[in-house]
Amino acid sequence: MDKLLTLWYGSGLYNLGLGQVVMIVIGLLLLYLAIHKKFEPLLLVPIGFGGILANIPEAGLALSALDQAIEVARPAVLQELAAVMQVSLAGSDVEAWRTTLYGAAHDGLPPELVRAATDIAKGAGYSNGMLYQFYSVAIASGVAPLVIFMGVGAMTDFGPLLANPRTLFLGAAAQFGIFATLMGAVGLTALGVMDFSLNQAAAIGIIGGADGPTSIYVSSILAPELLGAIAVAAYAYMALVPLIQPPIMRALTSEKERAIAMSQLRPVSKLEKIVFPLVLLVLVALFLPDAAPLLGMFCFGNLMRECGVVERLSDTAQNALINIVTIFLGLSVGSKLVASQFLAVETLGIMGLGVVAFAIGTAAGILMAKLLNAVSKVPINPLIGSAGVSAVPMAARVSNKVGLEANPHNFLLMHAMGPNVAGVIGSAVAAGVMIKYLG
Amino acid sequence: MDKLLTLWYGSGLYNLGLGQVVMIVIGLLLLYLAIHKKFEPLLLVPIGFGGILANIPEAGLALSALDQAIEVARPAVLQELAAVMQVSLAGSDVEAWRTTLYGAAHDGLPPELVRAATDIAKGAGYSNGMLYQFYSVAIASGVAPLVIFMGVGAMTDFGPLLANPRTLFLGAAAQFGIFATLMGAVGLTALGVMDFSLNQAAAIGIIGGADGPTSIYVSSILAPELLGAIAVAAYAYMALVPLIQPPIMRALTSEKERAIAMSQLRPVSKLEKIVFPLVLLVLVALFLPDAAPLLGMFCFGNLMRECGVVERLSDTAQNALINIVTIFLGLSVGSKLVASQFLAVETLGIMGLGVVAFAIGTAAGILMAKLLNAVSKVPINPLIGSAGVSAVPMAARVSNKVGLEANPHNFLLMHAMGPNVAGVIGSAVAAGVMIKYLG
Amino acid sequence: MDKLLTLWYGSGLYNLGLGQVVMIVIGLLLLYLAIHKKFEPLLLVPIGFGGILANIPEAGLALSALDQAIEVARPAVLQELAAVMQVSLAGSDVEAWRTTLYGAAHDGLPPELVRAATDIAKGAGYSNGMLYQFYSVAIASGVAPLVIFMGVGAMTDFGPLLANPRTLFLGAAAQFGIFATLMGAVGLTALGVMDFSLNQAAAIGIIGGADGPTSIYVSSILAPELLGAIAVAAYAYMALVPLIQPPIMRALTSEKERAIAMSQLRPVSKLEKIVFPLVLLVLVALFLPDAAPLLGMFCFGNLMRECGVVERLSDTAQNALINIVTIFLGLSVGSKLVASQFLAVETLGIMGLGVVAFAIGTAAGILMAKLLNAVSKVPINPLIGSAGVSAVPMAARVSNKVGLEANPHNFLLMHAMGPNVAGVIGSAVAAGVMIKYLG
Amino acid sequence: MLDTELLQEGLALMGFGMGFVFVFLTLLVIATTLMSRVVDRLVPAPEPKAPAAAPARQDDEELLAVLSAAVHRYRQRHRR
Amino acid sequence: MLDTELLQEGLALMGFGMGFVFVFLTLLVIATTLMSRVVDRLVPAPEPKAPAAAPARQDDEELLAVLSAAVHRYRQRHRR
Amino acid sequence: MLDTELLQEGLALMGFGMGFVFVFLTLLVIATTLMSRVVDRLVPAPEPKAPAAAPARQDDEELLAVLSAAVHRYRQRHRR
Ligand code: NA
Ligand code: NA
Ligand code: NA
Repeated sequence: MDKLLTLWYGSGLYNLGLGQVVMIVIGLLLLYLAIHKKFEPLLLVPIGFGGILANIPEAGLALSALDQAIEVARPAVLQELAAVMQVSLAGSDVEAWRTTLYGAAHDGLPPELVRAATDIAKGAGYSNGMLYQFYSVAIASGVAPLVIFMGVGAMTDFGPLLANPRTLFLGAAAQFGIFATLMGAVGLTALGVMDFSLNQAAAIGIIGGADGPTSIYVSSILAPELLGAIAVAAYAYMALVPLIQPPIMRALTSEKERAIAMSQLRPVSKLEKIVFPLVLLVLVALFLPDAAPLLGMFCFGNLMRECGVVERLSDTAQNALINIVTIFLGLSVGSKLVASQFLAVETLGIMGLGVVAFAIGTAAGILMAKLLNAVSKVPINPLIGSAGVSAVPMAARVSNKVGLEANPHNFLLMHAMGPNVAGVIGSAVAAGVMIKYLG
Repeated sequence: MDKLLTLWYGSGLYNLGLGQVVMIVIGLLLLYLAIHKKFEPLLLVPIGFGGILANIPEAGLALSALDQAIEVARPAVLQELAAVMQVSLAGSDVEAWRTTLYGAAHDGLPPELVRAATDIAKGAGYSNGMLYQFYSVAIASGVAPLVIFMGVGAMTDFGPLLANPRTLFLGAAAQFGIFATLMGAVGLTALGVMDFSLNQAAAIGIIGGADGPTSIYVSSILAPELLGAIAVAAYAYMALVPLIQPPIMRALTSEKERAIAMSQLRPVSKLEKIVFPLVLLVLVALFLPDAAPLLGMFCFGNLMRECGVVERLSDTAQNALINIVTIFLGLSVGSKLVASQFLAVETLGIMGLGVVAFAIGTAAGILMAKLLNAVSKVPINPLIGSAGVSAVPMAARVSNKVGLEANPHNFLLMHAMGPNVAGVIGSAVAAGVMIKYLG
Repeated sequence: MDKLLTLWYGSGLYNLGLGQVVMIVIGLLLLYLAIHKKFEPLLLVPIGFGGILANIPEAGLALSALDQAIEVARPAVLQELAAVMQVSLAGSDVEAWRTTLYGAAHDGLPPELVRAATDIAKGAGYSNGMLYQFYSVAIASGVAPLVIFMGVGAMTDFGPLLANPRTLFLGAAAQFGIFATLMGAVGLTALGVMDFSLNQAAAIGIIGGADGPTSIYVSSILAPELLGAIAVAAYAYMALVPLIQPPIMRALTSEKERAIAMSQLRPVSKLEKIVFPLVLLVLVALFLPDAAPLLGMFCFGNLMRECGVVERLSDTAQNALINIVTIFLGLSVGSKLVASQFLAVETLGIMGLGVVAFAIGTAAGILMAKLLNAVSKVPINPLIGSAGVSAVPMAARVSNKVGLEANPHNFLLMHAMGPNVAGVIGSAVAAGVMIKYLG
Repeated sequence: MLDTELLQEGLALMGFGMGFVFVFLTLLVIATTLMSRVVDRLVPAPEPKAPAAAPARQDDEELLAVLSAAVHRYRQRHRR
Repeated sequence: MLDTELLQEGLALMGFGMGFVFVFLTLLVIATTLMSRVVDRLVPAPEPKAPAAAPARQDDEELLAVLSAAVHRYRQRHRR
Repeated sequence: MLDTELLQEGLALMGFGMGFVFVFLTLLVIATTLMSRVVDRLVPAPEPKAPAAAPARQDDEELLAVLSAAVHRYRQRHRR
């Protein structure tokens, strides 16, 4: 009978909190969007599933051994923890003890005391949750987003950009979405609506870069507590690019501008493609060392692709390796979808700011294209400006589609790939600036 | 001359113990079974090879830096170790010192002292053995069995089970083998024949689940000291399923029962297959959080397989990733085949209990099928009950083969796949119960 | 304005040292050799790129958190570090403080103080550089070279060697290059030209083994500070084998000897190929346990290849796994190409000794073949002796090519594969002896 | 722990464990059956569409068999 | 940090950040253009060689299409 | 360590090392030869079975060559 009660007290149903129910429903919703609506399924399937796993009551899959002990251990263990953490537990309300210990553990506890407390937690039989381990290895170390960026580099063709380097300006302009969103987050805080620090505002802004791995990398450094919401927003809005962008594109351009035909791209030699990642790398080394991990791995992937002598490495970077890392990255992001962190008004703010970021980035890209068109002799269709937000290759396809509506013989896809990949570089540079000032 | 002697004193031949010879022969035997008899070669080749590596004298491939130092370091280093481990070394017999230190290091030495002693061992030039590192990363963390379970999920088709959900009862019944074996281990201890703790008995019982990764996962938590013997028993008996099961199946069924034809399975829709892993996940979350890592990863793999939008992830989970993890899992299990741990009378007990577990599970599955047949209108061939032990897909093939002997037109394979995959779920649930009570 | 200055003071251009410029140029040169000249591109592309990344000023990609803090942190942080490291900082020259701290951190600081100092560095916002992390996981642990050796084993066909086991003597003789080079390094030190310790001399000698992973493995144990130069020398000279070997081969053989026709190799049975890696493993276990990690993994890979029952594991070891590990191994080696370590006169010494090592190994192999020819009745073409340095399969191709010049109907390729793979075993044995005495 | 205690513990664990496995899998049978019904109502099972696709061209099948073999040999040869 | 301070910090970061992105990408435009010119001078862009390769045999293309489909089906079938 | 000491150490290591490599590989030659003999006695080497398999159909080989090329091009195109 005793044991039956243990089973019941340890069951999910008995311990289920409302927050966990909501988060599990959100996880299922993400899976629905990923599977049925095809919203970036490669990331949102693992993220959604990881989110469900992270909210299974009592399982503690997303918790460290210490947090797990604080959350469920017997009072005697809590007292031991309090002793080594040099915290005093007032009263006899065990739940209050847990709150006190949790606060102490997450508010600047010196590392040697964390180690000692973790020793006690492990000695009492608690261990790091599976998702917590994935998060530590994949994201906290910074490795997984970088390896994915390497794979993205190995899948990127810089040919269209090299044929028309001016499109880099479009990729630069679209990053205005990032900084406008940062100001939005700061403004909401100044108005007292939300409460974001500058670091958090910067991490939120990067959503406007429309680059999953960059967003995850930056927020793992500047605001890990918001990583879940930021990653979900980044990937969800990337999937919504075909809905968000066209109205803005039509509003800012005339029918005649949309019908502008662009001259065919010149052929780009193999050697140019090999040298380009090295040129980019050297510029990064000279002017923005803080972007070196992101852009370095990106350039490395691209060099492997183009150099033609390491095909087996390039293949692996584009397939087995990026797939393996994607699985664990997704589950790790999911581990940040725990109710206590995700179900805050800040998440709504992030979601709202995220869509604004995409919209502003789109608009800035188009306006910059119109400006280039005004000052340059070679005609440029302003629709390719929106591709500067990156979201490769979706945004370029949107440019192409909206262009075909205005002029059924005008194929903009290859032209839009230039700003599209420029946008990847642009947001990595913006990320580097953020990390330099705030990291 | 001095150096020549060093070479000789450090050679394997000089230091070879009888136990190591026996274990190397056992490793070769496992390789023979795996290669020539095709006994689960994917696991037994790495396990057998790892077992040989682990028993190479003086190489210490399966030892931590500290154990390695305790085993071979100079007396001065041993005295340093004793000082930080707060152990006193009596007498002048260096071998006795080693025994004392080994005992202290493995009997609840506080983690900070372990760290300090390890510092000394590393400072004296010893490092963690290769297999020890593999074991730490792959098994002690719990990750490798879980990733393999994800891959197994990605390879599992729940169609036959969904077409006939009653077969889940067969998968439940066959788990009786697990608990009966647990009682067997407990009984042998009560009789004084063996000396198993309850945790060890539970880990041994899981052999009856006929699921390699589940066995390894459970024993890494409940009884790591028995992991080698348990894994070898689990995989060896899985390979022996075609020998162990048929006599039991024939003994418990009549010719007429064995000839029962089953109606064709209804087609199962894609959507059912997508939703099923989520239903299972929610039930696990509500009722048995302790099975969440195992069944969560299993369901995740299956969802990737069925959802149809992440084929590249599913492919990788079924191929590159599971293969990589299998190599390291196998070698890591091999690291537990060191003579001092494996060559104990307990190993014989485990081997004996393992075959009993399979036999009882088989019998329970068949009897449950006969029961279902008695109470249900839809006929069910009792031979598919034996497939409930899992050992996918071997047990289902055995059901089919024995069925064909009785009725050459009756193909039971697809029908037996239902209980077969149900058995995987059943043993993971049993594993969760064990971990809940004893973990 | 303040921020603009920060940006400028933190830019690469402002902080660029001459050494870093030189190293970046060397990195570009390695890429040129790898891509344009096809010098072992699978390794030299990642190594060259990693070398550039490691020398990006201010990025600290190759540094630990502690080194990074010592190099760039504010004076207040330096004082904290000095306190826990129990070092006194004299004067007020901050650069001198950094030198003092760097010296203390790298000269036998007790591990507990390293931990405490690292805690402070991390608390001040510094973290382990990306390449430093890759190096720790891939090379410092010893795992990456071993996994690559496993893959090489899975790609090696011992058929030609088994058909003609005498060729093992050629593989043995060619290792004289290793030991002669060791003596060369010791001699240069005795002459006062260079300053190598015995450990360093041994690590340099292994270059003569013409085996990348063996070189990296040995120098990661015996002389990690020289690893960058040794790995670059090893791979560069392997690529130069077609230039280095032919003159030596022609000088040491007569036209008549080069034209010797060899009898066709007998067919080798599958079983022999399966048993051979086990025979080798047992010999290693009995006589040289220190070579067990290297040769154990090599034999394991080969057994997976030949046993015929684990094709999916063998495939993965030869493709996805070895490719993944190669990427990270290459980048990790690159992390050792930092200016302060690489730009020393010792590197020139290593480069010079490396080419000597190849030349002596080649000569020793050929002379041994001539000796065998003199004492044996079965004719042996001395040109296959040079293949004993390994550099699989390049050296065997060189033997074939030089042989064809002398006798256009004499195909030596398969005959040269015997000494070629024997050379792999030979250098691993030599590596084991080095580690045994000096490790 | 005395031997009888151990036996009792073992018996209790066997009872609870086996019981729980059955309860859980019974719940799964119920949930699965319900789920299948709901799915079937929402998205009626499609007719087996095999007939439409399969007989497209018999030749194709034969070609495919030849190709499969060829590809297989091609792969085996190039793998090592 | 006071709210106005935060706003100022945000504005400053926006200005610097956006400015830096433009400066950096402008440098990249310049460097890329220069690089392309140097490369073009060193290694004159080869004539598009497509015409030589493509029309080799039209049949080949058709065969390839059939093969591609066959290989694709083969792979899908054998994947699981 | 004095220089002469270092030289002596180096010489000793060279002697021991080279000697050990030879002794070990000699043992391996012996063991391999013995192994081959034992294996040959246990399992007599099978006749080369190539003749049975190879000439099955010459056409096949040609088809295979075409297929290989096609598959190769298919793969290259679809890889990126
Ligand atoms: Na972007
Ligand atoms: Na089972
Ligand atoms: Na060699």
